[in-house]
Amino acid sequence: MTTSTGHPILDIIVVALALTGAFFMIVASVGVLRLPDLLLRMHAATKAGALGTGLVLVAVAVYFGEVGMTTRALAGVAFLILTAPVAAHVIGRASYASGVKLWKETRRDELAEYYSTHSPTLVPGSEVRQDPS
Amino acid sequence: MIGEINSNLDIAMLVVFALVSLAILTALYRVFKGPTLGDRVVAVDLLGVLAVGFMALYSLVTGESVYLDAAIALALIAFLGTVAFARYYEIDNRRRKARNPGPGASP
Amino acid sequence: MTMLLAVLSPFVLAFLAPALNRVLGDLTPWVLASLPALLFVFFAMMIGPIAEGEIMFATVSWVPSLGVDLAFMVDGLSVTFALLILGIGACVVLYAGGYLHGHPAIGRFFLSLLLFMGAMLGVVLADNLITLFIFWELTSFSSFLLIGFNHESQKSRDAAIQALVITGLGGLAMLGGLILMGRATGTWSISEILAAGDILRDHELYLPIFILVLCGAFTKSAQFPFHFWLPGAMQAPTPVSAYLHSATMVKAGVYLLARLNPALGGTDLWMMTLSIFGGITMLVGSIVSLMKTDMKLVLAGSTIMALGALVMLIGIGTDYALIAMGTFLVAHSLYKGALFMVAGSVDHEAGTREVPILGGLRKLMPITFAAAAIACLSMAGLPPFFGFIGKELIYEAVLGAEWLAALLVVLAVASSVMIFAVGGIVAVRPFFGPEHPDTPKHAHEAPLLMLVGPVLLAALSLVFGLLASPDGANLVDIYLLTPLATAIAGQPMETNLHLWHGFNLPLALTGVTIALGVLTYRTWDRTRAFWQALDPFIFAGCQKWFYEKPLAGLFAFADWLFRNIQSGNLRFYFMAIFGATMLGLAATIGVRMTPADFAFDMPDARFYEWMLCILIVVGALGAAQARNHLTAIITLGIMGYSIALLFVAFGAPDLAMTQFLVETLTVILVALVLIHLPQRVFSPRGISRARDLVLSGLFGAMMTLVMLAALRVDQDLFISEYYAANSVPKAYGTNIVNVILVDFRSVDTFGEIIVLAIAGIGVIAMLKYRARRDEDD
Amino acid sequence: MMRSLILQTFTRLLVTLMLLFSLFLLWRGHNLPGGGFIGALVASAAFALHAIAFGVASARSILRYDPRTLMAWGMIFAGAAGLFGLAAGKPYMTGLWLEIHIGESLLKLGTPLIFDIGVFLTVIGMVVAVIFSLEEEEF
Repeated sequence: MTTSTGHPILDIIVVALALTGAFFMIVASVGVLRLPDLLLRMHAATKAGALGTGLVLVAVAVYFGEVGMTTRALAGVAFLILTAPVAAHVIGRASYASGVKLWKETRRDELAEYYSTHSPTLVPGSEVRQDPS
Repeated sequence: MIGEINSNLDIAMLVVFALVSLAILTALYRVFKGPTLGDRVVAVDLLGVLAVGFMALYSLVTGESVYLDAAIALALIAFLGTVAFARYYEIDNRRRKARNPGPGASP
Repeated sequence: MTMLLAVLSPFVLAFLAPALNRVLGDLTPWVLASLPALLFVFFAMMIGPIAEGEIMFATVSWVPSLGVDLAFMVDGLSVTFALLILGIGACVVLYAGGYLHGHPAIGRFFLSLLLFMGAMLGVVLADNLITLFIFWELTSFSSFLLIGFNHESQKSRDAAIQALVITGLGGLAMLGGLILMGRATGTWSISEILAAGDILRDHELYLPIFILVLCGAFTKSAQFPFHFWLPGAMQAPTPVSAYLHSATMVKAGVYLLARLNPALGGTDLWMMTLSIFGGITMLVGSIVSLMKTDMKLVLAGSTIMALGALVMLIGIGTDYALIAMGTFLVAHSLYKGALFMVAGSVDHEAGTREVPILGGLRKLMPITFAAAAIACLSMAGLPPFFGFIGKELIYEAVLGAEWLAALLVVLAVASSVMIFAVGGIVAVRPFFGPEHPDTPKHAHEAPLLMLVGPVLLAALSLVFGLLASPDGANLVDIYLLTPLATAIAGQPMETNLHLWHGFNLPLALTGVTIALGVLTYRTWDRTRAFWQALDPFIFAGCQKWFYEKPLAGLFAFADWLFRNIQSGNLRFYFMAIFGATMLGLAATIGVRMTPADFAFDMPDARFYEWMLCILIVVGALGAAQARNHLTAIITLGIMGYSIALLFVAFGAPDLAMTQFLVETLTVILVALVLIHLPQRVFSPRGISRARDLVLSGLFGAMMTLVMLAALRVDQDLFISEYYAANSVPKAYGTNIVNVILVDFRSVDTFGEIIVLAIAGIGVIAMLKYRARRDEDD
Repeated sequence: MMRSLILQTFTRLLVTLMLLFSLFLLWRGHNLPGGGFIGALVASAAFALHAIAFGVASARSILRYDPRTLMAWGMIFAGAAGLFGLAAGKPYMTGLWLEIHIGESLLKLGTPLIFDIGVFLTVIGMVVAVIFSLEEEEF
């Protein structure tokens, strides 16, 4: 099956990275499963998911070792880190605007005042009076 | 198919695969249970990311660097689905709010 | 090769005609008429050798693989028809030049007319069944163009369509017959088929061939019960009626029967059917001609009578009958062409063709009158005209018939009496007596162009009569009748035409005919109502039952089918499609396969690959019971992703990438489309849900069976080995999938991207249309 | 159009990245997973993202050509790629290759690449045309 990388230390690093990666993936899934409301789940999925897969990608980079593979693996990690937060932002905004009910114990909701007074939807930078592009 | 198990490296990989599969299944559960659309979209987005990990693992296990290209492509593209849904969600709400200003409950 | 040029030259000239007309103006008729005249001489030169029994052949291979080639054969029958087509064609072109002088679309008229001439020439000269059929259909097509020439009037459009539908369907049936004939004899060449007559006659396919060929011939030659389209075709300008619907096109069916007589003829079925149908058509034609008052319709009726007579004569099949058929064929073409042109001149000059309100044109149109008189005397069958000899021979043939001779004699005499009266109606009534008060225009002599035709053809009726009258072998016998009769009979014939047969029964019959004919003419005005009373049985009735009713029935069925099949409900379409596929598969599996074909051993997949499979199944189930479009799309998305992962598991990264990309783009597209889809959530309940469940369940099971069966098939890996081996050396690429797509099978990919582009344009168009429609309402 | 500042700033960066990645896929298609079709899909996804973030008007402007012209050019390229083979006396669409040695590395240029570019442009044209016409339906 997996051919070893030749020196045992690298094997151990690869396995360690892969295992921690997998562990964080589990964290992400469980987070999505058990957290009470959408926004909490969203941040769990984004952060833990990206970290978990990132670690696996690093493990792959370490495992192959040549330049081509490492750049590609790191590019993968970069893409993940780039896209995950944006996806979270976008879906969070949409859900919040459509009035998803927050967790009953939420202490402070700083966004609430922007939504209730101005408009059903938040116009970007509306707090800074600038006409929408 | 991947061959039989011999070194302990393989056992480790199997454990990793098991964990990732477990993660995928739990995310799947959220997709079905998710009360609001947002939950489902978040779960699918997570699934996308896990799929990238899955493919990376494959390239690790089989030693084929080719799978990594597929993983990168997916990493780049997977989030687009979420953006598209978010857009639909927003426009749908804007329209629903325009139609009946009451506190519209999302599907 | 010259033969091919001869047949194709009318087509070439046809397409040049409009341009020529613009350039030459009034000279066009003369220039265009020069081609048929030239070809007339070309074929006339062949009469000599043909008289000595020689048959000219010319073959140009067209579709060698199917054995179809542009083969031409010129024997007695073909040369006679060719000369008729070209001779009368030249006169008609001149006549049309005068008749349609100044008409804006005369260029288009000449185009269709010459197109027809070429097609008709092709039919009569063809030596290959398929070539014959192609030219045959071309005649129907050009006839459609010509009948519908003044397409503004609804009546001529209906008449054109009626003619096309009848002759077209008949032609289609005939094609079936010709193909069966080709298969029965193993060759497409007519000359070989004529030689293989015996094989055909007792071949088990003889009956279907006979019926199908008959359909073609009877519809084209307006035999009963398909005769009603011919009077309708009189909507066409008169030159067309003179040319197509009297001398040439309607005789194509007669030609076909005469041509195939040596091969198909001789059996009792052949003789019985042709004699009876010919006889009935003859009688019906005569009655129709007495019913009508418009000169052209009267002449159309008499044409139907003539066609019936010709078919009857072929049916009788005795030597006398075939000679009579040959003579009458030529005689009829000559006088009928002339009479139609006369009718055209009268209409052109006096403004109407209604006989009752015409009179005294003798002094106003002397030359036209002279031509009309001669032609009618020949039609009435009076000596010394050629028509007389034709009629005498018909009487002798009918008397000597083997089958129901008595009935045929009565039919023949009755028809001749009525046609004698028609002669009077067309030539005597309009030209003699005082000038009728309500004739619209004060007539004066027709222009020169419109005189050449009638005078020439009428004169020929007289000349042929005189030439044929001396006893013993005269000119007409040697050069015209003997080769013609030999071609029809299929074995050498001796014809001995002469005017005076002595006092015998046919002469007596002629006397009777003349007497009764005069009587019928005299009482025409009063008895016309009686003939018209027969209309529903012999004319309008056929039109209703053989044309209007079946057509209406067809439209009703089409309407019903459309309403039920295209119900506009997408779910119904899917159900129909899946149901049909499933039935097809189930049938093949049930019939062809045994359970053993589906045996399979569990694959040794790892647990995470099983997990992917579970993911797919769960995705599908989720989509099935999704409450709204969105959840359905999301769950389908998951299924797509897991399939892509399976591709990775099986070592196909290319495929996996494509699948991911397509899946994501679909999700994007759907998210965009969902905004416009109605929000109503459609979740079927009760029986429709159960039905859908069952249907999809069965379909799934069927697909699994097909997959399992496919696994058992030992794939011949030749192709994949070829690509694997040649991918690098020949195409310089290691990614075989792309190499195949882009290099080895690039033409396929080229086609696919064109299809993609068309689909793209289609979508844009629809969306733009929808957008504009939203603005409108 | 989603007026989210974060998405817009991010899209500017990502669209360029995706277009580069799609050209990268197109170029190496012959030897490694990639090719005209996949490259085109990535590029179309990029344009779709731009359309979502900035609206269709600006997406059309950065595309500079109307999608239909892209399709037309694509088909012309694909068709023309075959003519080279014909010109060389071989059957239509045979691939011709040119080997250029730059230093020690070998650059192989071939007509199938032109065909692949044809596929690339047509597929982009088609997908983008559909997405833009759907997007146009702003309410």
